Amino acid sequence: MPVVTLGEAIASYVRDGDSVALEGFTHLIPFAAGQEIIRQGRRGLHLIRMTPDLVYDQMVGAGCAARLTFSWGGNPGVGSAHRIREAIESGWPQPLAISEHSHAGMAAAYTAGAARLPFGILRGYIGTDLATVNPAVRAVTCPYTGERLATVPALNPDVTILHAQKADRAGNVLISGILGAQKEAGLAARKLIVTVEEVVDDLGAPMNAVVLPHWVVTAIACVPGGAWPSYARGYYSRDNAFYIAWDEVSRDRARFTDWIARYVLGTPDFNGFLARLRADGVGP
Amino acid sequence: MPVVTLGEAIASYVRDGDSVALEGFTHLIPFAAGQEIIRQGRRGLHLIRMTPDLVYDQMVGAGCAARLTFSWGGNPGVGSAHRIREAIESGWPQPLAISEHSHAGMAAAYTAGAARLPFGILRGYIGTDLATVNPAVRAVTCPYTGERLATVPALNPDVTILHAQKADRAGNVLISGILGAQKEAGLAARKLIVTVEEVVDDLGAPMNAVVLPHWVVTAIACVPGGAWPSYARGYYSRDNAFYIAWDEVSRDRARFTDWIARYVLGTPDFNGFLARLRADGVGP
Amino acid sequence: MTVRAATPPWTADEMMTVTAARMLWNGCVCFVGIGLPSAAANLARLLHAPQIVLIYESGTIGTRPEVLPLSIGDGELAETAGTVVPLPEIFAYWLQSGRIDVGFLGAAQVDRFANLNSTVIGPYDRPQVRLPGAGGAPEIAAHARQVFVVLKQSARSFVPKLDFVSSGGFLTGGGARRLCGAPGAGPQAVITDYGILKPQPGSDELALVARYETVTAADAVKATGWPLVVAEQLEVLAPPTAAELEVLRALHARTQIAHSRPVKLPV
Amino acid sequence: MTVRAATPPWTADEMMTVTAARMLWNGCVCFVGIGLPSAAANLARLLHAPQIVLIYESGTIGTRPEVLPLSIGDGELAETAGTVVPLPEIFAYWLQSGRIDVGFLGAAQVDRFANLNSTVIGPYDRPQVRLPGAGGAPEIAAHARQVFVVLKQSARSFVPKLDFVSSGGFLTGGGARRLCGAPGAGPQAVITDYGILKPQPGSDELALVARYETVTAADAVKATGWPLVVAEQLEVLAPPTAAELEVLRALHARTQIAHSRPVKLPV
Repeated sequence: MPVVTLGEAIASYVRDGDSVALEGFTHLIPFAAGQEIIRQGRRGLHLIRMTPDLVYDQMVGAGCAARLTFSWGGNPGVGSAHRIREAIESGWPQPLAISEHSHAGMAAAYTAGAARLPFGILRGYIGTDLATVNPAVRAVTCPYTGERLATVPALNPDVTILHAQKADRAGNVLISGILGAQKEAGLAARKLIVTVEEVVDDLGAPMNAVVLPHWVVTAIACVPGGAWPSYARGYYSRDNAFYIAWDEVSRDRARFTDWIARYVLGTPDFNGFLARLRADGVGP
Repeated sequence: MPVVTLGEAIASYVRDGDSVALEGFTHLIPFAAGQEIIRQGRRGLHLIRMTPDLVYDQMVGAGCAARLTFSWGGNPGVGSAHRIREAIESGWPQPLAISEHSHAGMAAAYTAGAARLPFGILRGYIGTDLATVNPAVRAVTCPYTGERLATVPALNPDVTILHAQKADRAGNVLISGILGAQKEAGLAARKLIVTVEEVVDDLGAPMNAVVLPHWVVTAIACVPGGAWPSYARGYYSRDNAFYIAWDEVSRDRARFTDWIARYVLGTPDFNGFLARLRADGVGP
Repeated sequence: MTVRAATPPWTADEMMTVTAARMLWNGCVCFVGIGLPSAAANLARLLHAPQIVLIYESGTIGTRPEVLPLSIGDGELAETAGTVVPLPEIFAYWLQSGRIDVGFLGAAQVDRFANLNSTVIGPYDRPQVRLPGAGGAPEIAAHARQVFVVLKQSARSFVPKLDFVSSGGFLTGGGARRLCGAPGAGPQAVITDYGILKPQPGSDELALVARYETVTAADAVKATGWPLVVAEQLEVLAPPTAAELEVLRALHARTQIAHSRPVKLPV
Repeated sequence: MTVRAATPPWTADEMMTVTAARMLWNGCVCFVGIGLPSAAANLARLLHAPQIVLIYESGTIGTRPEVLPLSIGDGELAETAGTVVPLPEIFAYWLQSGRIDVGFLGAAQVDRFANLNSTVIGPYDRPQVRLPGAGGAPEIAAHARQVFVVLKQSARSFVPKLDFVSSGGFLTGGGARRLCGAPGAGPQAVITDYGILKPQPGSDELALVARYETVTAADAVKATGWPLVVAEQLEVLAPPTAAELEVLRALHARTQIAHSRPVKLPV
C-alpha cells in the first residue's frame, strides 16, 4: 500500500466518468482531494456524498460532475450551496442529474455496499415525495410479517476518498471522532484513497477504534490540513468563518470562477493553495 | 437506572418462559447471571445465544430451558457441551427445542432486532441443510438484481444480559475488547441487564468506544469476576483450565447435578459460589 | 404583572426558542437539528432539564455543548458527548428503533396536516428555488415518538399545498398517518412566531391553540396560507422570563465568540 | 535422500499442520478457525508468510498471537490484533464482502464433493451424536475466495453421503456450486493425514493428488468411504523440515505453558 502524493493518487485512481464518494460528515472532509480533482480537470464524475457541502459546491461549480447522489446539499448553518443550486436550477456550468435520498437511506445504501449486498432495507421514505421522484427507492415485503419496507440499491463507488488523522508506515489508517459513514463508504468502494494529517510509526489506536487495515487501502497521501475548512479532531477545528465567507464567494458565478482560478487551478497543490490564501491574508 | 444486586435484577426482570439472551463471544460471558437464574429456579426459558457454551450447558442441565436459538454449541477448544447434547439427544432433564442458525445468520438477526426491522438479509445458508431444518430461514428477492437472498427473523429477546468492564454512577456502560454481538443483542432487547466488574466515577472511554447509555439499561449489578471462567479484558484472563475440567464434570449427569447443587444451588450468591470453589481448592 | 408592548424587549426567535425549550422535559431523549431547535434543546438543558439526552444525527449521543454548533457535526458536539457512533448506527439503532422521545424539525413550508417541505420551491424537475433537501428529517418525522416543528409563520411558509413533501406529518389527515406504517405519533406541536399550533383530534388538522400576548389570533390567521382554525380556549403564552433570556443570550454570546475565533492550521 | 519410516519422527497432526501452512502465502488474508487451522496459519506467519493477515470470527483483524488460542476469542487474539470489530461486522463487511483469500475449515464428515458436516451424526431430529454445529462455516465456505479443509481421513469421516450438510462445497458436483450463487471458488484442497485431495475439473469430485511419503495411495483409498479417485501424477509431499518442526513445537510448547497458567480473580 503505497504512500504517494495526492496528485499521483488522483492521477492514478480517479478517471473521467467515475463514481466518486468523498465522505466525511462535517468532520474530516477531504477538501484537498476535491480541489486536486478540480486541478486535474476531471469531468463527468458521478459524485456521491450524504452532505454535498462546500467540497462538492467547488467541484460542481468547476464542472467536474454530471450526476450527484446525496441526501442534504447546503452550506451547514449558513444556507445554500450556491454552485450546486445553480447547476440544478439552471444547468450552469453544466446540467447536474440528481439521485436524492434521505440520510437514513444513504446510510443503508453505503452499509449494503460495504457488505456487498445488492440492497439495503429501512423503514423509511414514509409518506414522502422522495420515493416518487427517485426510482431507486423501492420496496420489499417482509417474509415474516408481511410489512412493506423501503429498499435502496447498494452504493459501491468506483473510488471513495477519505481524510483521516493518521496512517502508520504499513498503511493502516486511524479515524477518530465523528465518523459519519466513512468506514462504510470506504469498504463499499472498488478503490479507496485516504489523505491523512500525518504518517506515524504507531497509530496508538484504542482496541475498538475505527482502523482501516492497509490491505483495504489503495493509496495514502499525507496532506496536513487536507480537511480544511472542515476539521480534523486533535489537529485543528472547523473554520466556521470560511463557511460563512463562502456564501459570498459562491453566490456569484464570476467571483466563484475567479476564486477557483486563483486558488485551485492557479496553484500546483494544496500547499500552494494554502500559501496563496495566506499571501492574500485569508488563509488559515 | 438503578444499581441493584444481581439477585434483585434477576428476580425483577427475568420471568419463567421469557426469551433470554446472555451474550458475550468467549469474552465477557455473564456466567454469574446465568448461575443466579439457575439459583432462582427459572423454568421454560427460551435461551438465545450465538455460542451456547458452558453458561448454557449449566442452565440447560439445570432445567431452566425449553428452547435454544443458537449457531454453535460446544466447549470451545475442548469438545462437546455435554448437558446441551444430552438435552437434545435424549431429552434430559427435559426436551430442548432448537432453532439453529449460522453465526452470520444470528448476527444479522440481532442487527435487525437492534434496528427494529422485522428481518435481516444475508447471502447465506447457501447449499446447506440448515435452511431446510430451520423454517425461520427464508428468502427475499432483490428488487434491483432479482437475486434471491436469505432472510432471518429479527431477534428481540425479552431480556438480554451482558457483562461489561465498567459502569459509571449514572449507569453508562463501557465494553471494550472482543465485542461479539453484545451491543446488538443489548439494543434488541426489551429489557437489558448488565453486570460489571466495577462502578466508577468516570468511564474514561475513548470517543468511539462501545458505550451503552444509562437510558437504554434496565438495571446494573456490580459483580466482580462475574464473567469467570470466561474473561474480562483488563481484569482477568480466560480460565482455560476450568473449561478443560468442565468436560469431566459435565460428562456425567450425577456429577453435574452434584456440582450445581453444591456450588450454585448450595450458595447464596456469586461470592458464595467463588468462596466454596476456593474452599474446595478449585476456585480462581 | 407582565409587560405588554408592540415591540417587546425580546426577538421573535428568542420567544420561539424559549417556548420550544419549555416543551422539553428532564430526561427526555431529543433528536436535535441545527439552528433554533438546537438552541431550544440546549436552553432546556441549561434551565429545567439538566438530564435531557441530546442526540445529533452526526452520531453524538448525550452531548452537552458549551456553545451551539454551527454545523451538525461541530467538534464541540463530539468532545462533550457520552459516546460517538457511526452515522448508519444512529439512524438504525437509535432513531428507527423508536428510542427518540422528541424529534425537532424545521422546514421551508408546512401544510395544514403538518407535512413538511425542505426540498424545493416550484416543480422538482424545474425548481424556482432548490433547497438543501430532507437530510435526516423523513425518518425523524416517521420514528420519533413525537415531533416538534419550529417555523416562522407567513402565507409563504404556511401553504395550502406543499410543492414537495420531504417529511410526512399527518399526510392527508383524518388518521391517514396511522395507516401508512409510520411508528411515531407525528407532529404534536408547531411552534411559530405567533404561538403554537397542534393537530386536532380526528381531523389531524393544525389549529392555533396558544398565542403570544403580543399578537392576536387574527394576526396568526392572516399569516397562514389556509383558513387557520383557532381553538376556542386559546392559551396565552407567558413571555420569556428574565432568567430564560439571560441564559439564552449568554449561550448565543459564547457561541458568537467561539465561532469567530480564527482557525490556524499547524504549519 | 529422504527418511522413510513406518513411524516417522513427527505426528500426523504435525505433518498436516506443516502441509497446510505451506499452502498459505505471504500477504494472504486468511479467515482462521480454532485448532489445526489456527496452528497452520500461525506457523505460516512465523515461517514464510510474516505479512499474512489472520482474521478470527471473534472480530480480531490482523492478529499476531504469541501463543495459540484455545477459544476463538482468547484475549491474546485481541491484544495482538490490528483492530477488533463487532462480530456482525466481521461477517458482513469482511467475509460476505469477498475480502477473504483463504477460509480454513474442519468438519466431522466430508463427502466426495467436499460438502461438510459439523452438525449431527444420525437424523437431525433424533441424533446419535449432536455436534456443536456450523458456527461461521456456512458463510466462510460460500464467500472465501477459496477454502482449505483440514480433516483426518477415515471411512467414518470421508463418507459417501453426509448425515447433514452444514457447509456447501461443490454440492452435487459438475458445476452445481456455480449455479447456487456462492461467490467463492469453494474447497480447493482437503488436507488429510494421508495427503491432499483436490476437486477435479468438470466433475468437482475430490481426487488424491498428493500423498505423504509414509503412506501409499492404496492406504488413502482404504481410508475413504467412497471409491477415491487417485490422480495419475501423484505428488509426494516433502516431509516437515527440522526448522518447521522446531517452530511448530515451540509454538505448541509456549501455548501449553500459557494455557496451564492458573487464573486468579482480583479478590
